[in-house]
Amino acid sequence: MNALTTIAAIPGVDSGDTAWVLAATAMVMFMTIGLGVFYSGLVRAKNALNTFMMCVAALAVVTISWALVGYSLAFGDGGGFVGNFDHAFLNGVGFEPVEGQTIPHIVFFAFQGTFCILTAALVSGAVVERMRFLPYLIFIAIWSVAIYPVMAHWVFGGGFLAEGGTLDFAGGVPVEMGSGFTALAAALVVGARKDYGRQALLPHNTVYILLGAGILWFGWFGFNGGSGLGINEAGMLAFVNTLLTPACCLATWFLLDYVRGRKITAVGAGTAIIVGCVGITPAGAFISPAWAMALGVLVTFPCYAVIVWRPRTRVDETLDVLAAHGIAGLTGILLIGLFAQADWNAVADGLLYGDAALLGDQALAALVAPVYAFGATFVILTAMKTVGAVRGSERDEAVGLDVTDHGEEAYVTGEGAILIASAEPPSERVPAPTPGS
Amino acid sequence: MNALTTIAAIPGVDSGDTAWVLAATAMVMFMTIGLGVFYSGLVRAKNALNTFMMCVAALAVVTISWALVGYSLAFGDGGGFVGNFDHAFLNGVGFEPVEGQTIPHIVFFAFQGTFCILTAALVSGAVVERMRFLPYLIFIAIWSVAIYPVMAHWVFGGGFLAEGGTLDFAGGVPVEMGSGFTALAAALVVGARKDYGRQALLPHNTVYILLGAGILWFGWFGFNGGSGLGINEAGMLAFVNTLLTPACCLATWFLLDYVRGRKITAVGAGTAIIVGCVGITPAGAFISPAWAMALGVLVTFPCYAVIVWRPRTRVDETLDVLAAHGIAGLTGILLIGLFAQADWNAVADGLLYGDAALLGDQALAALVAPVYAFGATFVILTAMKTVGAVRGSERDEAVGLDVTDHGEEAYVTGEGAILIASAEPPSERVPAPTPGS
Amino acid sequence: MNALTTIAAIPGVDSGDTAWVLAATAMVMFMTIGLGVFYSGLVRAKNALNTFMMCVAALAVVTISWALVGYSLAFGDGGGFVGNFDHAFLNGVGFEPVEGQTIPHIVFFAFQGTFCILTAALVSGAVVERMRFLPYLIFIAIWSVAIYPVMAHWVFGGGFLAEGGTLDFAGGVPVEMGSGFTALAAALVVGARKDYGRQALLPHNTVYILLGAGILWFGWFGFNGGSGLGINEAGMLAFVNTLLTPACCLATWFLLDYVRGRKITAVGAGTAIIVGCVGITPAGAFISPAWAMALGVLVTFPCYAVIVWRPRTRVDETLDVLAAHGIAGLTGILLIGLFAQADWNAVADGLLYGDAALLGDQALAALVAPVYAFGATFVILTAMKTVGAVRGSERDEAVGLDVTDHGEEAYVTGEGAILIASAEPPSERVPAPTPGS
Amino acid sequence: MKLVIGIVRPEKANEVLEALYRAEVRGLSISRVQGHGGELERVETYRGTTVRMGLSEKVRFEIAVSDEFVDRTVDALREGGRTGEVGDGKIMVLPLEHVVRIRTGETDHGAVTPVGP
Amino acid sequence: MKLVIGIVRPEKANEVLEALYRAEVRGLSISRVQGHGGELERVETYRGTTVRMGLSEKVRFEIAVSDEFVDRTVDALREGGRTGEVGDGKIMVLPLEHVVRIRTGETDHGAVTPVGP
Amino acid sequence: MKLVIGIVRPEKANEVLEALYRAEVRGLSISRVQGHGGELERVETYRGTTVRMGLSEKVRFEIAVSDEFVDRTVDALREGGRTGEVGDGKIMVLPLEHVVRIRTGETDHGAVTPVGP
Ligand SMILES: Nc1ncnc2c1ncn2[C@@H]1O[C@H](COP(=O)(O)OP(=O)(O)O)[C@@H](O)[C@H]1O
Ligand SMILES: Nc1ncnc2c1ncn2[C@@H]1O[C@H](COP(=O)(O)OP(=O)(O)O)[C@@H](O)[C@H]1O
Ligand SMILES: Nc1ncnc2c1ncn2[C@@H]1O[C@H](COP(=O)(O)OP(=O)(O)O)[C@@H](O)[C@H]1O
Repeated sequence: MNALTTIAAIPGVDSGDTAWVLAATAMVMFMTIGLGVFYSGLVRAKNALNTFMMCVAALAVVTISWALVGYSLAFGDGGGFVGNFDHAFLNGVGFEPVEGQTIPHIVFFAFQGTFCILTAALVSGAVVERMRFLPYLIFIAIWSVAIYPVMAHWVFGGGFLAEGGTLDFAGGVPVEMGSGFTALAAALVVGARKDYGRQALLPHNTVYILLGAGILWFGWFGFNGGSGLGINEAGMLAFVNTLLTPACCLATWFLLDYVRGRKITAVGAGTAIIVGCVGITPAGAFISPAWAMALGVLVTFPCYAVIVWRPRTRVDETLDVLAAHGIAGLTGILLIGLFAQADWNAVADGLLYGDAALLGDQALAALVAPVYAFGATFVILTAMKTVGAVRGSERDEAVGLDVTDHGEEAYVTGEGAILIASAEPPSERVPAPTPGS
Repeated sequence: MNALTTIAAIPGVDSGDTAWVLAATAMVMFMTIGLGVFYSGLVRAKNALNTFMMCVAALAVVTISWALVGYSLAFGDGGGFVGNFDHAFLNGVGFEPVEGQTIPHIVFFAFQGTFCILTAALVSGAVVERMRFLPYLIFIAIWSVAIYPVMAHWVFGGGFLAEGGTLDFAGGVPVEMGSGFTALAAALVVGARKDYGRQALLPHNTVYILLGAGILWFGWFGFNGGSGLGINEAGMLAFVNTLLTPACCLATWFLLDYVRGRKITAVGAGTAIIVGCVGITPAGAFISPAWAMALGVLVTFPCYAVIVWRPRTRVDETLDVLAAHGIAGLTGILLIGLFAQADWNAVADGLLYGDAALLGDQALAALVAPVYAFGATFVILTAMKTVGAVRGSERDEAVGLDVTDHGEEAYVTGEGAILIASAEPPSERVPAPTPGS
Repeated sequence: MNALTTIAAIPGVDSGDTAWVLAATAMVMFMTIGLGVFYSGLVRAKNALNTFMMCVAALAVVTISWALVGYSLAFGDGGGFVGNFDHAFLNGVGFEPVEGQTIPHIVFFAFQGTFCILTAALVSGAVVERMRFLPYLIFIAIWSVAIYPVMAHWVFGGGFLAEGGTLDFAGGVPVEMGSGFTALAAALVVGARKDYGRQALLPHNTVYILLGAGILWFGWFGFNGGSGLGINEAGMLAFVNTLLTPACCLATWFLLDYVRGRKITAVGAGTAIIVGCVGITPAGAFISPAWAMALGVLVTFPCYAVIVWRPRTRVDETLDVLAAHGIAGLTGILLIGLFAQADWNAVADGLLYGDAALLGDQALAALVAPVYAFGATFVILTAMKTVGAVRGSERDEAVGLDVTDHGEEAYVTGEGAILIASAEPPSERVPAPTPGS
Repeated sequence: MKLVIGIVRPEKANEVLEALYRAEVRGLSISRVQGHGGELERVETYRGTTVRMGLSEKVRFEIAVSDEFVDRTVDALREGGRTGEVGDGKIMVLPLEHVVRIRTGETDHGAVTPVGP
Repeated sequence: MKLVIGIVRPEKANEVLEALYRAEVRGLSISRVQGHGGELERVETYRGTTVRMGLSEKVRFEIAVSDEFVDRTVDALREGGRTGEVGDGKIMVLPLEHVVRIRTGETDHGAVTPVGP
Repeated sequence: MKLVIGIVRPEKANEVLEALYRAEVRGLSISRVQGHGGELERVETYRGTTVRMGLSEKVRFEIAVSDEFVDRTVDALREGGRTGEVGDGKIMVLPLEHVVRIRTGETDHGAVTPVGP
């Protein structure tokens, strides 16, 4: 660092709380990269880059839209439905903490931004291997303004769900149900890949899948653990539960895999890690470690069922975002209504601890979130479709989107590659004719 | 985060100390993923998934066993040999810090849990490419209850070694010697791969090896640096030494490689990173940075020797866990007896600083740890063998465990894959006959 | 941890500040691994290991040279040009914080060391696929003593640039311009690859490129965000800008790619992430988030231009370190002179805020840094060349440096590999003759 | 006997396989190749380097058949591999003197599965 | 001269190579292929998608030999490649009109290593 | 017609391709193979395991041509592939009975691009 800069502490800021939220922010940002690795392992080699790029693109597009208006729409005061434009263009986002927080406002802005980025990237799983890159960019730009901030406002920004008493710690509503049901709508509007259901379309690199899932789990400790915005009971509990729930989900998935086919699959394990992390996302700070382990077991069944059943349908929701995020998030949101324990969360009890009301609040969220995410996405994409093509031609799909949309291949050997522009113009050698054309 | 949650600080908890231990916990958890990448690069492509899955499985199985009894056996008070069941099922593990600590008890539980997970995963290196996945799951379940917690209790839980004055900062006894000598026993009981010693069984992806080793080194800063449980002299010293020792080990390994074959190998470099990190694990907080660098040089020789010699024996300890962890950990434990410096650790001096007693305490640990790890593992696995097969058939080995145990391949092209269950039943096309069978 | 160690806080140390700098240090160390992944994806498969090893080697060699003299030359007091030897051999580097800091001195030493390591590794990009490994080791050893510490002293160690008022927050001078212009000189002295300009030499794994770039971005939050050495306005601002600038750079790069060839490339995206992070490195703590976004847009143009133009020249600066680091760093340094805003940095205003002087100070840095890095490197490498060969033969290049310098291949199938030394001497089988030789 | 070599589009490989199964051609080997023919070449860009890619991915079938099977094998390759667009590939028929089944040592007709009459 | 093509199990490839060395067959090329024959097919599952894998990994040897070497080459392939289980593979012998050694331009017998008498 | 098979060094593949284009040979398929011949073997070490690598990377060209094109094809392979060092590779010429163009069904001469006179 430069001797000239000041290292004075910031009034109202706790250095320990902030230290953790900074690490957490970087970790959540890293999740989007991990997701790229995870997703690109799940597709065929000829689409590996395009798939990864859909995650990288979210880092570009959504960061910008978040800074311009997204953050303000989510966290600006305002009605129960959506925030306002007070913080648009980062207006008034400085070092002074937000009322009731102990971290710089600007850090809070960044931390929340990484959530919106990740969620947008998650959606791409529904449309990989066929949606063109440009329409995708436009879609997530709109989506990150019209959908995520609204749903985030409901639970994080003092919107009607938070007011109503719905508990959602780290984003069961905007992140998980938001991405899952957006994915379903996107898959329906964009349509299935040409060979879907006729040919086997298999993951090209399962090691990437496990590495990517591992990076995601690592980052999720920041995602859930950082959502307490510091070192406090809520954050600590969510952090530890982020270790326990996915472990139990993994073990249960192993069991179901074994029962189903006498084989415990690696792709299944990668999926189970995600499902477990998603399941605990809304509930992390509200339920005891013991219940978190139970939740890990319970959340597995509906997700596993949907994952096995979905490919038998005509819905090519390619990477099963609905199952892994939508259903898992919904289950997590509902189970809070049963397992929440005031002894642990100092906020509310669930049905098992004698308070039935909470379950109602949770059910409301489990109802409105899917409806809004699905409906709004359906409208946006249908509108886009009427304007222009959102997917490539059959030929593009056959060739692979890496070549058609990015002019690259993931794995190049170099044979048959002739330099066009080079240091010494290749004039000295006769340029290869392109016969028959 | 949800407005409803409280962000009050926790009494007795230092936010800065906890912030660092949280990051460290996530980093150690990430090491198990890094190990999966490292190990799967070291095996043949047809076992890449099975090998990675053995690490992922530890995250599932050991987390659960740790929560149920492991933690309590390691850290519950009780005799010098093993803890008790006071904390079984997370009983009494809450937010209030343990006596003398400044981090929430529940965070301490999670941090220590990631150590047990990683150690179990390390063991798999001895039996990859042949041990069936199910027996492996059973083995690490037993091992993570019967062996790791006991050895952890000895040095971390107030057991007889700690009482006796043995110094082991971050796990030379339970983690490094524990995994290394368990690995040796496992290799002997499970037996060699069918082609071991007859054919060359080579790593299939050396880039994975370097990436995995890099992730491990990254995580080791949390592993060693976090073992001070906060921002204190011990932790800071261990953190910095975790940079210095592996660097010196790498340089020495380069030299030995060059002397041996005029070539500095990448697999060797990946190994050197591990060896260096392991060597400093027990000693990190007890020796000066200068001695840490010397330790980096010294630890290289025995490990290098074992790595070169072992494949010439009939012992197929496949990924050399003994050399990289057992021997390196043992060397580190002993060198504390020489290099420990009260000026730096405020605890004890080693032989070079005038106190011979310490070396004796260290030697004791270097004796009992291998004996217990080896012996107990030998008994457990031999028992399992009498009950049922722990390894696959020769044919399974030839085909590769990815297919036989997981029903998947790491790298699939998709040619020749016929959908069995799909959206449109393939009835329209004649199903392929399986001729000759 | 071991019960025997003390967990007392260290006088003058803030636990929160230190917690963040520890995480940041580990993250910056991890960047060197990420760089290895990034670089090895950018080369041909037959050089993938050698390229990765050049980064790993920096972790070995530079850590040692930094501990011995580098740190002291950079941060020891002394003239305006270079430090002194007061801290050589870690002399006087203990737990007590440096005057005006709140983190242990030893942690400051490690944090700064990771910068020097990374910078040395960056340089390798200029000479991959042809420079021999041994001369490379010697070169970075010299370079990390003669060049980096000097330039670091100028801006971080109280050298003449810092005194003169030049602003460089996280290393635009020593890291970015230092590596970039060193790379140019290295490329010129070492010379082009034999087929450069005649054949297409393409990246062998673009997924590695995106993963590596992602790890680099993740680490850069520690690199820039940690350069405040704690939780303070400078660090927080730099942290958040490290999210905003690369995002805007990515978006701009997408645009330029699209305009140029109707295709948005993944290799371009990976490059844009680096360029954006580099651009904000010097400026992070001095300009507002809004200007940081503008900087992200502006820095793209010169770097994009150089990347497109360089391969048309005879200069085989293979991985474009000059464009991605030298030019981007230089641009960032200069733009501080325009955008700096005392309201945000409490230090100085730039031209747009009424102070023209700063721009002059920045221009000075933009002049001396390239000259010194280029000149000194040119001298060192030219000298080395006169002593002995720094690059392999044409045949070595054709075979690939993985085999010639490391005796390994990145991706081995095992066919045709005959064990030489093995458990059962292969005597039982007739050793294969080496015909024709 | 003949050795039939067929070079087809990767995305058609599975259809060719099924066509061959239907034609009761049971033994075959395939491999990935890259081919050049009348297809349009692709332009790809990697940073500053722009290249013309003259080769496209194909799958190569290699099938040893007894004479009576030649026609139906060729037909199966044609049906299964055809899209009508440039780049569909080629079929080659080569004379084959002997075939040996490694497992049993059976030769010629006995070795080509399924055995000709 | 003949072109001998042998398709064997990957795990047998090294034994075949050694058998060929012993038979003093010095020049050869190998490649990875996937084959279908009498082997049992594998079932694999990726999330909800279950597939039948009709192909198994094999290694393909391609060896140009002068006539006197044909038999010992075929024998070497058989010895080295045999396990007795279904899936051992096939050997094919094709007529070969010319062989040229690129380095020297030598043709035919001169080109096939080792040169026949 | 003939089937010309050429095995060359990977680093020479592009030069061979250009030589073939110049010779107006328009249709071909290539694949990666590993070869053993007179080349020196490499020794590689992976931790404690030291191995002799008897195979080196090569690229295999497969070109179906009408008789008039055989010579220029062989020549192109020789020019393009030659370095003069051991390991340059081999060219083989095999008789080819039929060629079919999958897209059109054209056979033989009509199928080999470019069509012979
Ligand atoms: N003469 C040839 N020898 C070997 N392979 C060929 C030959 N001609 C074409 N091929 C293969 O067939 C593929 C398609 O051939 P092409 O001529 O482009 O299509 P079409 O047969 O539809 O005109 C090429 O990519 C190449 O792999
Ligand atoms: N007619 C054929 N043409 C080309 N390759 C064949 C043929 N028949 C078998 N093969 C190859 O040989 C392998 C083993 O053949 P298979 O018939 O299953 O074994 P076996 O010869 O023991 O009955 C197959 O996987 C395939 O690669
Ligand atoms: N008899 C053969 N059959 C098939 N391929 C061969 C044969 N001889 C050589 N090759 C291929 O040619 C390559 C070079 O052959 P080699 O004899 O080493 O070179 P040279 O022809 O210069 O003596 C080998 O690696 C192998 O791939």
